[in-house]
Amino acid sequence: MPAGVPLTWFLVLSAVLFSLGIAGFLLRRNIITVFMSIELMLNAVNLTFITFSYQLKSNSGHLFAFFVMVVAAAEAAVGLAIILTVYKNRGTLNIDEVESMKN
Amino acid sequence: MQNLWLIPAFPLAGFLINGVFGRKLPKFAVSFIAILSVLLSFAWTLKVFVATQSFSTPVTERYFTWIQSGQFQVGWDFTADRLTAVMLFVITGVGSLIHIYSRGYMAHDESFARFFAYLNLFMAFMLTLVLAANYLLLFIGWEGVGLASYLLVGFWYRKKSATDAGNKAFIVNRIGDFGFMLAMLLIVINFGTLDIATVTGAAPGKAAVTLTAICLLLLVGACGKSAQFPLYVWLPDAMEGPTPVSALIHAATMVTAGIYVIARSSVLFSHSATASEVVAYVGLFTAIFAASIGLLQNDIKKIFAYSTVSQLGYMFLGLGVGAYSASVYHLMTHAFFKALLFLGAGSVIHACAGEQDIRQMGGLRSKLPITFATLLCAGLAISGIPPFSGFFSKDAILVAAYHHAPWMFYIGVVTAGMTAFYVFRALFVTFFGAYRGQAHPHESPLTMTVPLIVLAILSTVGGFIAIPKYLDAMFPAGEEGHAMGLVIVSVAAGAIGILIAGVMYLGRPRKESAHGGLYNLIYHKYYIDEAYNAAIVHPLLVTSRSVLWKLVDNALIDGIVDGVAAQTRNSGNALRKLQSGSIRSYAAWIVVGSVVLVLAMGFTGVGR
Amino acid sequence: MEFIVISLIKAAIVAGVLLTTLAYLQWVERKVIAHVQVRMGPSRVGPHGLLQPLADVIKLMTKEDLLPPYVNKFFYLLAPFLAVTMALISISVIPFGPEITAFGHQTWMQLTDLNVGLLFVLAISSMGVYGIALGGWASNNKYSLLGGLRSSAQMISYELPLSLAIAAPLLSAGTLSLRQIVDSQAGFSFGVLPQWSIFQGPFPQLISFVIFMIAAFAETNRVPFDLPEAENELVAGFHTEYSSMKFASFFMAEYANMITVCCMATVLFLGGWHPLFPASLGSSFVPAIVFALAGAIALYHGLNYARRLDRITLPFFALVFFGIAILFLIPFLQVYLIPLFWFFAKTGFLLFVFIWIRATLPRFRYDQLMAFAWKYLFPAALLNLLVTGFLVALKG
Amino acid sequence: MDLVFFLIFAIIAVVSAINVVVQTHPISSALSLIGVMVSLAALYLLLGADFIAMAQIIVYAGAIMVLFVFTIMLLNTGGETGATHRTAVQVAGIPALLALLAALCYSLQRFYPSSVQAVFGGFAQGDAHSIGTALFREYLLPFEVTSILILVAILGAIVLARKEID
Repeated sequence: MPAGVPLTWFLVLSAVLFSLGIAGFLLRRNIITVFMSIELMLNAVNLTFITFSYQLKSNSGHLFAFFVMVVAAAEAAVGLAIILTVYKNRGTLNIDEVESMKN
Repeated sequence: MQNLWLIPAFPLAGFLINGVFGRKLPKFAVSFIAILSVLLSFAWTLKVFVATQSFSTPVTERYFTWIQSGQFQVGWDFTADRLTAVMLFVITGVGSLIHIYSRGYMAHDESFARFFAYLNLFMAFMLTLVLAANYLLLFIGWEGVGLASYLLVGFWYRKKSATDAGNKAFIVNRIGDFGFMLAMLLIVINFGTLDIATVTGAAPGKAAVTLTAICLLLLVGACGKSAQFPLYVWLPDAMEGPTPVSALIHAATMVTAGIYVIARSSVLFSHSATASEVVAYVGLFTAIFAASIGLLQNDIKKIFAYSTVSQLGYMFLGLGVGAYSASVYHLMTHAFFKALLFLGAGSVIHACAGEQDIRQMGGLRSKLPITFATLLCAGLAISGIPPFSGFFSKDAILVAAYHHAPWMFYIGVVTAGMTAFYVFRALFVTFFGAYRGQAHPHESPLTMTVPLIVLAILSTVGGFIAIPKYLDAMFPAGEEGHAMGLVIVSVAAGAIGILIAGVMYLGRPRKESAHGGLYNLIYHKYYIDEAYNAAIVHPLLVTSRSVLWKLVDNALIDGIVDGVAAQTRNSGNALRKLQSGSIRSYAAWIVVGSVVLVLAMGFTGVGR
Repeated sequence: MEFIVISLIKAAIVAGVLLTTLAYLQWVERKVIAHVQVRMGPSRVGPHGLLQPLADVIKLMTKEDLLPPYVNKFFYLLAPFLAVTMALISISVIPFGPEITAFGHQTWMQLTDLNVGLLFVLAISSMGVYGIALGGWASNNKYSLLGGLRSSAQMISYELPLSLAIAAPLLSAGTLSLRQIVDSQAGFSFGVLPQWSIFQGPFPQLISFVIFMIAAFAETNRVPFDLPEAENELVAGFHTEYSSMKFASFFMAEYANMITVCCMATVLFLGGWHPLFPASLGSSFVPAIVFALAGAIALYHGLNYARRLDRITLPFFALVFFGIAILFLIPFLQVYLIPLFWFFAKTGFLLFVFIWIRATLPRFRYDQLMAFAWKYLFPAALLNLLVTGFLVALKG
Repeated sequence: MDLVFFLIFAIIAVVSAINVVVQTHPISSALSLIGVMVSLAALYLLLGADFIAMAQIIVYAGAIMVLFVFTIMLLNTGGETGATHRTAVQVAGIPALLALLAALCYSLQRFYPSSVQAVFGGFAQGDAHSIGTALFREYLLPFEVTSILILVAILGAIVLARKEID
């Protein structure tokens, strides 16, 4: 038997990436970076889908990962358009300065 | 796979196209799409008919599961057997003709596209209704045609009477629908399914009381849709809609939905003698009752409307005495000649610039020769004069009634006489004598006269389509055999009716001066509408105002709502400090929440 | 172990051939364009300028490696590296020929066959944008930035029709493995017409081949779509600030991309290594005849020389060509060489088309370029895909 | 062999992910994120997800991230300036994050003990054919819904990018 990789390691890797995504989301001020942190989290989730697919011997997880990608693409298109608009109107990408929700 | 779904799908597509783009499209495109969609439905019906050797075996197609709840399951299933075939041909055939007719009749209306969109919507729902393989899907169609009827009755929505009539039709039908829903609930409770084939298969083993209850509730529903006493009141008012609508919906197709449902559930009814008896009584009473009202009406469409109610009563009589195939037979011939009557009336109204009162017409025979000739065919057909189509079907019902109980036959014959009288009264007053109105009558365009001619031919020879024989496989054959004596009696009644009408109206128009008590009673339609107002509507209004509005709504419900709102406001005031407006703090709270959740799941093992 | 050794040998051969081709492709381009324009082209360094590429390489390597101030150093250096890497990687899944037996080992004339090989090529080519975009951005120069942005927009836009054009032949092939795609195009209908995608039923992929080639021009930033380096608007576009080997890397990347897309077109549409007509009609003699003819022409010009040097060089080339022609006649070598000949003949022809068009057509305007992609190319590709899919479904 | 492969790419992924978070310039973050994505694609290959691995590169690295890079270059706002002020959220957030990571790892250890080992070729249903079959049979409706989502997203993006909001 060749030296395989325990599936738990993949899951732990995914957890680490996910947490890093959260950290980026919480710590960063640039809206684009915050957005990228979300993408990082989505990637982490995809990894778990693929891993469980391997464990369950079914390719449903692949399809879910596929759908996540598609949704992420749609999200990026709209999100970046919003960011462009925000920058056009506010002249800043700092998330702390874009705070119209407060008032 | 016969792809039955295509049949309602064509008109639905037409509805979507005309409903969405109709305003932008030119008129000829709108009518072309609408007419084509119905013709395609007709063609597909024909194709399926041929492909299945005239439905020698029922075709059932299951498309997808619609509702799934435990053991209970409702699918989007269509089924077609011989009964469906008759209905499909009537609906798509007569429907196509009326669509073509409407192209001419509505040519100058500003809401041309809306009209055709509604008509197509109606067709789609009606076809769904007859194709449905379970009661719930049938109910969808049932409600859908109700909606389409409402929209079309109130089509000229600027006219208050039209919208009122639409509302009335809708509300009265609610009572019937309520009965239908209760019937469905009872079926689900007792049979565990709504699939019609399964239900009819399991019916013989059930208690008679249950079946009677289900049948009576179905009857309530059928009474509403098919305008039987006491729920018939909406149909005469529904004549406020455009005339093609009256012909299509309120004469040929939708109002026969009640007959269709009972015929479809014939197994249930045949196992419940009580329910069948009630159906017969309701039908018989409605027939003579409506016919008597029709005697003295002056609005040409109202006359035919009461005649429709009366003829539907005949069909109910047939159903009640167990002559299902005769009923369906009459349904078909009635669709031909009644659609023709209405379309003819429409042609007359069109010619007289919107006038509907027969007293303002007269002498139109020479000006509208085609309309007159075709209407004459229809009149003879409805009066049961051989060899016109009505003779065969009405006779079949009356003979069956005689075998059931002779007195029913005699009442039916009297009704037939009255029918012949009032129809010919309308025809004589309209077409003979001198013209009394102000307009300049003219014959209608070709798109209107051609459907008239086709329908006239159908009304004349339609009786030779051997529907009872075709349906024999579906319904247990009743006692058949044309008793020659009975036939002569009923034909004589029709002839006498025509004769009296001729004597009374063919000469000089009589001044109707003598107004006796009975005359007044009938003229005011037995004061039924007024009675309903006093007995039901008024008390309802008063109770709503005093008890429901002031007490329940203002004090109780508003109190609770205001209290909840106040409490929400108070707690919101406390909680709003959390809403800092900083996205980041929200995100942090989400993280905290998910940590708690994951910890909880981890320790309890829920996520396992 | 054996697998690794064979792979290494194959990689070395492919890399050697590829890099040489890269260098000489530029010489060919200069020569062809020169002849189109009735000039001589490079002719000073070596006979017929054959050593020109070598001279160029030496020049580029010995030039001063300039690092402009104000650039973002890391990304500035990363960009050419990325560009050339991504351009070279995709050659690894291109199949050049059938399975052969060499020195007792069975192997394919292909570095590796992935079951998603085609997607791999697409993936790698989509990564190629970064090199150009980053280079343009990191140079901290507005012309470079504009060039970089233009190129990324252009490459993203043209990737769609490109992918759609690729998808159509895939429908009839039914696989993503490039090797199997070539296999599916073997054979001849009516005994003569090759079953290449552009000729194959149920729907010959002629339209998608044309779309593929047009999109390929845009993807490789070649004339008439060389907007990112439109010199009269943007100086030199995204590589304005690059010099010496870093500039050469971008240059190499462009030519490597050209070779890759031509190989892809050959594999997808022109039947890979399969000959134009069956061997029964003598297709295996075509290479020998072609080279013999080339030798004869060289010999003729050598005997009727225009310049004095030709007296020596052209007969020498004629000898070489004759030698190659004889090689193609040796049955033992034919197994290896004939498929390779057909593959390179097709790829070479497509490369020639690239150069030919560069010498012929003017450049598009930027809005025309975008409108062309979205308004014409994309719908056409979509329609072609729909029709193909419908016909394939109808047939299957 | 497989283990080494995993370790290499896992380390690249983690380092790149950390880089995403700590880099101040968005373009560095973006390129690091591409690194994460590419190494994840490699790991997908190990898990037998050939098609998804390629889709990951084409869709994520080749399309979505190009869009990001494009936007960053277009706006060209430069790096993030130093922390303005530390909010309580940041103070509370990091420990909560570590707690989340710990809880996740704990749950994983508890519920998914490493009974299955991933090796190359251990899973064969990840090729384009199987994915396509599943996509157009079992998952047809989600697929169609997603396509509508994309259409809506395209419209939304165009409207947002076009409209001049004052």
